Amino acid sequence: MSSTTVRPAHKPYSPKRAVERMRRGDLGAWPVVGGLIAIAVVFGSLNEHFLSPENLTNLALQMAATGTISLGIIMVLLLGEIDLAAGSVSGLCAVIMTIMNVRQGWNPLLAIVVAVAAGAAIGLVHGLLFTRVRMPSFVVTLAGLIGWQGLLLFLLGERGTINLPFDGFVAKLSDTWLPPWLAWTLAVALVGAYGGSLLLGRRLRIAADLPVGPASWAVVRAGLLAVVLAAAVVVLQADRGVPLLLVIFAALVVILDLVLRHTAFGRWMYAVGGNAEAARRAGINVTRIRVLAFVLSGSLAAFGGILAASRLSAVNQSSGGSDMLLMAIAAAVIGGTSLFGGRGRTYAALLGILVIQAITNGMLLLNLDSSVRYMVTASVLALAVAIDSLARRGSTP
Amino acid sequence: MSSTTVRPAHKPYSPKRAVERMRRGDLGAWPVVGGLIAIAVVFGSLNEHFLSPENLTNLALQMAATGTISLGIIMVLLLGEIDLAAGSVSGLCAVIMTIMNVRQGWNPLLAIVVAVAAGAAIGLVHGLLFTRVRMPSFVVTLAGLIGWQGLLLFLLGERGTINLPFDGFVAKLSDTWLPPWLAWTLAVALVGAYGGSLLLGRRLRIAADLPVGPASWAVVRAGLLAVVLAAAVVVLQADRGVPLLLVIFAALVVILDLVLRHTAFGRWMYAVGGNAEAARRAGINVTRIRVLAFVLSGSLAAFGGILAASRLSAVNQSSGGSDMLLMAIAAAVIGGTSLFGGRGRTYAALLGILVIQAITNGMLLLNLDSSVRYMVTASVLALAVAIDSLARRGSTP
Amino acid sequence: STGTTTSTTGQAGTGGENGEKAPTIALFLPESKTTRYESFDRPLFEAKVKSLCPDCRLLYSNADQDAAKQQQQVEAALTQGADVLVLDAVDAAAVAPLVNQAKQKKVPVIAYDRLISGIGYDYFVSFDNVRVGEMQGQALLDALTKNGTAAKGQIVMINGATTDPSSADYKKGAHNVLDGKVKIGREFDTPDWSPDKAQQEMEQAVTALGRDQIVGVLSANDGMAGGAIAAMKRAGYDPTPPITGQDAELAAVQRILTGEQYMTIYLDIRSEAEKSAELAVAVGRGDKPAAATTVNNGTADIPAFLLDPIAVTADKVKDTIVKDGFYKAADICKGETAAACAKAGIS
Amino acid sequence: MIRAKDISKRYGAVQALEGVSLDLRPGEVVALVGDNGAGKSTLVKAISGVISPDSGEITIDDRPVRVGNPHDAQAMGISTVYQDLALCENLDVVANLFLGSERRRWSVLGHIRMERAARDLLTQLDVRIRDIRVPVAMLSGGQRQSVAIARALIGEPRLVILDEPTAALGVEQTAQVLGLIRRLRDRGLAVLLISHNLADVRAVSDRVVVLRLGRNAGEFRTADTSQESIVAAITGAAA
Amino acid sequence: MIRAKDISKRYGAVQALEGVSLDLRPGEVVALVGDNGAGKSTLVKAISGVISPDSGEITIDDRPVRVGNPHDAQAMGISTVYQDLALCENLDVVANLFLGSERRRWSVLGHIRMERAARDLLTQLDVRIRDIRVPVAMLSGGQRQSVAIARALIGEPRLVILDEPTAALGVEQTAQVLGLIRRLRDRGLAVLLISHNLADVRAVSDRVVVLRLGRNAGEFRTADTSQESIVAAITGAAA
Ligand SMILES: Nc1ncnc2c1ncn2[C@@H]1O[C@H](COP(=O)(O)OP(=O)(O)OP(=O)(O)O)[C@@H](O)[C@H]1O
Ligand SMILES: Nc1ncnc2c1ncn2[C@@H]1O[C@H](COP(=O)(O)OP(=O)(O)OP(=O)(O)O)[C@@H](O)[C@H]1O
Ligand SMILES: [Mg+2]
Ligand SMILES: [Mg+2]
Repeated sequence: MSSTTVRPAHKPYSPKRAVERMRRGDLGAWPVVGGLIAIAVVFGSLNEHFLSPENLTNLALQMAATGTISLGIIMVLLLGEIDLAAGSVSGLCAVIMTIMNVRQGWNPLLAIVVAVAAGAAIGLVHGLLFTRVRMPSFVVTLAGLIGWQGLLLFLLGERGTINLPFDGFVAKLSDTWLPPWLAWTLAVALVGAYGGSLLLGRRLRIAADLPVGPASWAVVRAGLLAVVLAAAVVVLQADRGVPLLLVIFAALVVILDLVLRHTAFGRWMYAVGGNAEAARRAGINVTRIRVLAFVLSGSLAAFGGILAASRLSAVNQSSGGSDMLLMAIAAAVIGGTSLFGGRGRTYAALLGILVIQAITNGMLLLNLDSSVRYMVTASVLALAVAIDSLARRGSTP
Repeated sequence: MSSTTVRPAHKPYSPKRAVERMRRGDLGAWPVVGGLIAIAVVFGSLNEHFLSPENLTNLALQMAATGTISLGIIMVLLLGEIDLAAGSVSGLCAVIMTIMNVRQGWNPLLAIVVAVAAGAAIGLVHGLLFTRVRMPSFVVTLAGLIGWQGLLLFLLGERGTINLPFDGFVAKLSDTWLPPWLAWTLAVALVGAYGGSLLLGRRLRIAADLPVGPASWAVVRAGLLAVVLAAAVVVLQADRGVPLLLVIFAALVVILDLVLRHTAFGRWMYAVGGNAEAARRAGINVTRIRVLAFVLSGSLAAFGGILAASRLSAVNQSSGGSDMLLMAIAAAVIGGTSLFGGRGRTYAALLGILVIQAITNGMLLLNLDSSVRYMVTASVLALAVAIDSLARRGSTP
Repeated sequence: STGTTTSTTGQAGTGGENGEKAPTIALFLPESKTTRYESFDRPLFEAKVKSLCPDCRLLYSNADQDAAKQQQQVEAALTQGADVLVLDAVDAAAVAPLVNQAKQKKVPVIAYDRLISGIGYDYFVSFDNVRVGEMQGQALLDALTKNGTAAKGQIVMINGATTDPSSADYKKGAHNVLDGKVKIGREFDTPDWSPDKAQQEMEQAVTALGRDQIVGVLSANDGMAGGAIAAMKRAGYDPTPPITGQDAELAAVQRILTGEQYMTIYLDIRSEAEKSAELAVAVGRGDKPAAATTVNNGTADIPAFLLDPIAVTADKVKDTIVKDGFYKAADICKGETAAACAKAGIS
Repeated sequence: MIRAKDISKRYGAVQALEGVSLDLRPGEVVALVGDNGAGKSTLVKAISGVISPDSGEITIDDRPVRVGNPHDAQAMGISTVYQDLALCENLDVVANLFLGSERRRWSVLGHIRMERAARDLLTQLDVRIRDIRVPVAMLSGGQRQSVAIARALIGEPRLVILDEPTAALGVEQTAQVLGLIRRLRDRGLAVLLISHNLADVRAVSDRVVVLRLGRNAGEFRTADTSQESIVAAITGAAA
Repeated sequence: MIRAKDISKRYGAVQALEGVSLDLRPGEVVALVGDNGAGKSTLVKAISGVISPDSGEITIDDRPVRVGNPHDAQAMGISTVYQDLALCENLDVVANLFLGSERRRWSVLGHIRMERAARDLLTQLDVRIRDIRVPVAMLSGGQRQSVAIARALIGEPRLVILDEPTAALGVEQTAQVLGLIRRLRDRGLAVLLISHNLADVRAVSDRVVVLRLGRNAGEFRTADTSQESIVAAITGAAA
């Protein structure tokens, strides 16, 4: 990453701007989308099941948990910090939720709320150690990675695995499918809201005598969204329907994106990530922003862990372990979030996790030796990001 | 890490400077040394064996492999980049070495050279992907982490573990002990060289009409080194002697430190890490420096892997796996290397790995439950770094 | 778990709806870090299936010790139209929903090696994990008694990863035998079954207990035994005290012959794999073979084929591992093991 | 009236400020001059809460106040243009202008209101930036300087501090800024200007305060003093 | 003679340079002036290899040369002080001065030789830095500027480019730098000076080149031209 390239934290406002950005090589999410299409073509031609509605539905389900954790990690990466504890926290909070729900017999919703609150509290601890004691976030969360894992083992005790009943509320979360009418209503509402906000924004800008792009552009963009959403609904309906899990994850992505772009808090996140000293001099409470980012990360990790437990209908000693953390960070980075702070959007979690899970899913369908699978996964991962990097490369002066 | 604190990449030249640095809160390695002393006192009082010569000898042996990998990681961290593949590379190269030596019957030294060269080649690949294709180093080395692990499994193939003969050259590396006369000669030579260079530097500075500190200061520093070395030799002689492994690791640390501080290459490493664009404008070949750093990291990882194999007298599918990578990075960071580049010294690897291994070593002596062990490890780790951070904290304006 | 036993496992026969077509058999193994799965279970299973049913399609997945990944793999296999699932679960309980999914699709399930709990299904083929631990403990105890050191010192127990459910079984079995008979000086759970970590644990145990205090080591598998042996050799033990293992890794068999390791547990993987392959083909074709026994998994009685683990010490290598062709004598007797081989009568 | 009294600040071995005092009155432009490294920027940072001095106090209308961080300073109406600018290079011009005092309703940003206000302000200052929606990293040196100056005028400051504001500016923009300083004074604000350009200093300031090696080294009414005597105070030739 | 011919450079929507040409001769000081954002710094970066222009060529003594990166430029004897300084803030003053052209023997750094030379150079330029062994991050704005200027004089340049070198400097230091520019010219070097301070420009330059909105907008012999006509060319009032 050459230090001469600084990419804006915000979004095109007009087709003219979009073209300008293309010219200066800032292709936004397009190269990753290109990589995704390449993955789809390759795996689709190697195995006829890859693009089947059933498999795409599975893919949608497989994304949600790690994607949610990745969202939390983006919050911290935006500040130029890191959260290595997200995996352990997700496992620990899933265990807390399960113990409350199964062993103590609490209402599942209450158990979920308590578990997410526990995640937030853990994030608070990380944030305070980072800002007050000024320990590097790497070390704080590394200690968290080890320590919360210990607490998880301690809580699970001898027994190890705890099952969640299949037909319980928590397990049902990942086995609920929207009825067609609801799926279509949602899609239409989304497109309407998006198109409407574009046109309203345009109207207001004209009223304020600010430059605007052509109205047709707003229509094209809303149309694009409509096509994508309609395709997704049609494909998913061909199998079991639109999974609730996907809707939850997508809603989190959209809401957090709106928060980042349209609230003062979001603006300050980018400011602190871009230049913390400048943000401080502008009177922003940098400490609070940093602590909040860690709290968000902890809560989202907890929620992601709960989704994972729901899909597995169980928690065990390896909940939140394995390569979950690395995949969550990788998803954020592949989606275009900078590790140096100040640059990235929540859609990175969506695109990045899609790339990673599509690779994993495709490899599993191909039925290879695990040594070969590792090597191919690495190559495909590298290739997907190389496309992105090469596309950007033309741009640097 | 507040952006207002910038600490120098270089070393005190006089007691006056040392005092100035203390005043501005830049305590260098002292807080980590304080943390170490605290660890020694706590574990020492909980278990009488902790400070026994036997255990300290074990500790010395346990440090070397991960410490060497950590050294390589420091090279990359100095540039503000990361190497996640170091663990996998260490395992892979150890396997290459073992196959060459045991299965193909090559001369062990040749096998080691080939394996280190393989590590360098892998580093070259990472470096080129990072500089030429401009993929983020995080992604390149994440792909490496997965891919080289796959290659390792592939090479080990059916059999899994390969034993290295206990009395073979490679295994002997970690079972060789310096005879007392050699240990003492080495210690005296080191102190002599250090004191001599201090006094010579002082003489030359006076000749060049540059300000110098009092001569007594040079004597004090050389004396301190003499005391530390003598203590180490005495303690280690009380058990099996000074282990060759420790000498190799310490030599790597010292040599790399000299390279970083006294050659143009080292200077440029710091420059690129501090401000890559400024370095480029100064006519430095930034690409070459970056590639070299990855090559160094790969070679050191390979060598660390060989040391690990030597200690275990075997390689297997989990070589270089588990938490080796995380521990190597943590050692670098705990020792004071900045994750943002441009700041750190090779002694960080030595101090950091000492902290980490002392904790692990002490916890195992105390024989706690593994869940408790995780939690205590995390707390001690956090505490050791918190001392450092709090000591620095007073300083920021 | 009262009353739940009624959820029977009787749909086994329905797997062969498409009886004319050669069935698709899916095999799921839990990890690739220990030797056995990739180099024995899988090839042996595949070979047997091929010989019984040349047209059968085989799907194979390895979950790398990740329950969530195994879930994806099972989903992938169902997507590809598998007719039988042979499932070695990463997590005994966590796969229950997958089994449920398979049942809904009327795909029969054979639990392989590890018991699946929380739901009823068709068959279970395995060794008894608790029994493995008991055999390790018993072998160690016998060796100590023979050496006359059982009462004189302490032993060190090196258990597997806490995150691996089977390691709790091994631990339980070993404790069943050892508790009260010998003093356990130190007991460690080893993250990731890592030999490196086992080595460090052993070093610390030696330091903490004293060199001559340790009379035996119970290591849960061969990899960790290797680490413990390296630690003891470096600490000056000659010969090393009796140390147990499991998996019959080639390196461990060689150590057993040269006397560095006392025993290993040889799971006759060949019979396990081949039995499962036969069963899978039969079930895939719509048959419903009768099982010798049943095992209660807390939810239902599962028809089961249970195989006995075999404890292998130096004198038994010839009659078990070599005789079964698990390793060729030539592979074992390379280099410095040659002499030891001759002594044990292996050629 | 804002008064800094006996401010001292030490950086390691360097005593950057040693008992420096400064009075700032509404409706008056004070110029702070001195050699490189004299401590001018350090004094500014102490007044605006960026650093905390080792000793000394700041009073507003004779009541001592705590300026622990920049937020406090802003709350008291102190608005500063720093010599090292302190912009967030990843944000665009509008975002930088309103950073920390965003126009918002129920914490939702008023993008359009802010862009409108930004355009008006920049036009008023005669700043020409071809596209105010690009990140600040892409602006020229003078354009960034202009953005930083404009930043200081957002909100309702009672004291505006400008640390070498015209260093990178073109002829016209410099004239604009000098005009602006006069207008601020006429609106009754206190202005503290740091500059090495004595011509500019003489053109707009009412009073000149000289720092030398971290200490007060003289104070003059601009109207009554020759350039030579100021230079003498700066270089220490007067002593 | 170094000549930049028909240089164009576009940043996204902004055409920073459009067919700009510039001649630089040994023993002559050329001043490059223009409004903020006129493209001065961009032209400088193109000549010193920091950016590669979209079109145009650079010739030295009428032979076209490739200046692909700053290293090439240095090899040709082009030495530049950038407006955005480009110092490594984590390194000390001595390290920054010699960065990229370290004094070394068998690649071992000559710490003492470099420190000696650095002290001499800084004294000669009248730069006062109390401790040249602290990281550059701890220096005042003017001190950093001085270090950057001193950097450009290390080695044996044939062309020295100074992008607003005196912007942050004190009275004396400014005089020193202007004196230095004259001495460089007298030693037969080509000097390119960018400045908004027309008084300085008139004091040292032989020729003035004006840029406006990325294009050449006039060239004057300093001695024959009034300040007003230069200002007119800058603002476009002449057209
Ligand atoms: N990296 C960049 N990316 C995009 N646009 C840039 C970049 N650098 C400069 N520009 C644009 O190019 C134009 C010329 O900039 P340049 O820095 O050359 O101006 P200048 O003449 O040096 O101005 P000043 O006197 O303010 O320093 C400006 O409009 C600026 O916004
Ligand atoms: N963060 C810091 N750490 C250490 N020393 C510092 C720091 N900031 C400033 N100094 C030192 O304090 C002294 C005063 O610096 P200051 O920036 O106040 O000078 P100034 O008067 O603004 O100079 P200029 O006109 O060059 O901007 C200088 O000697 C400088 O080296
Ligand atoms: Mg200043
Ligand atoms: Mg410029």
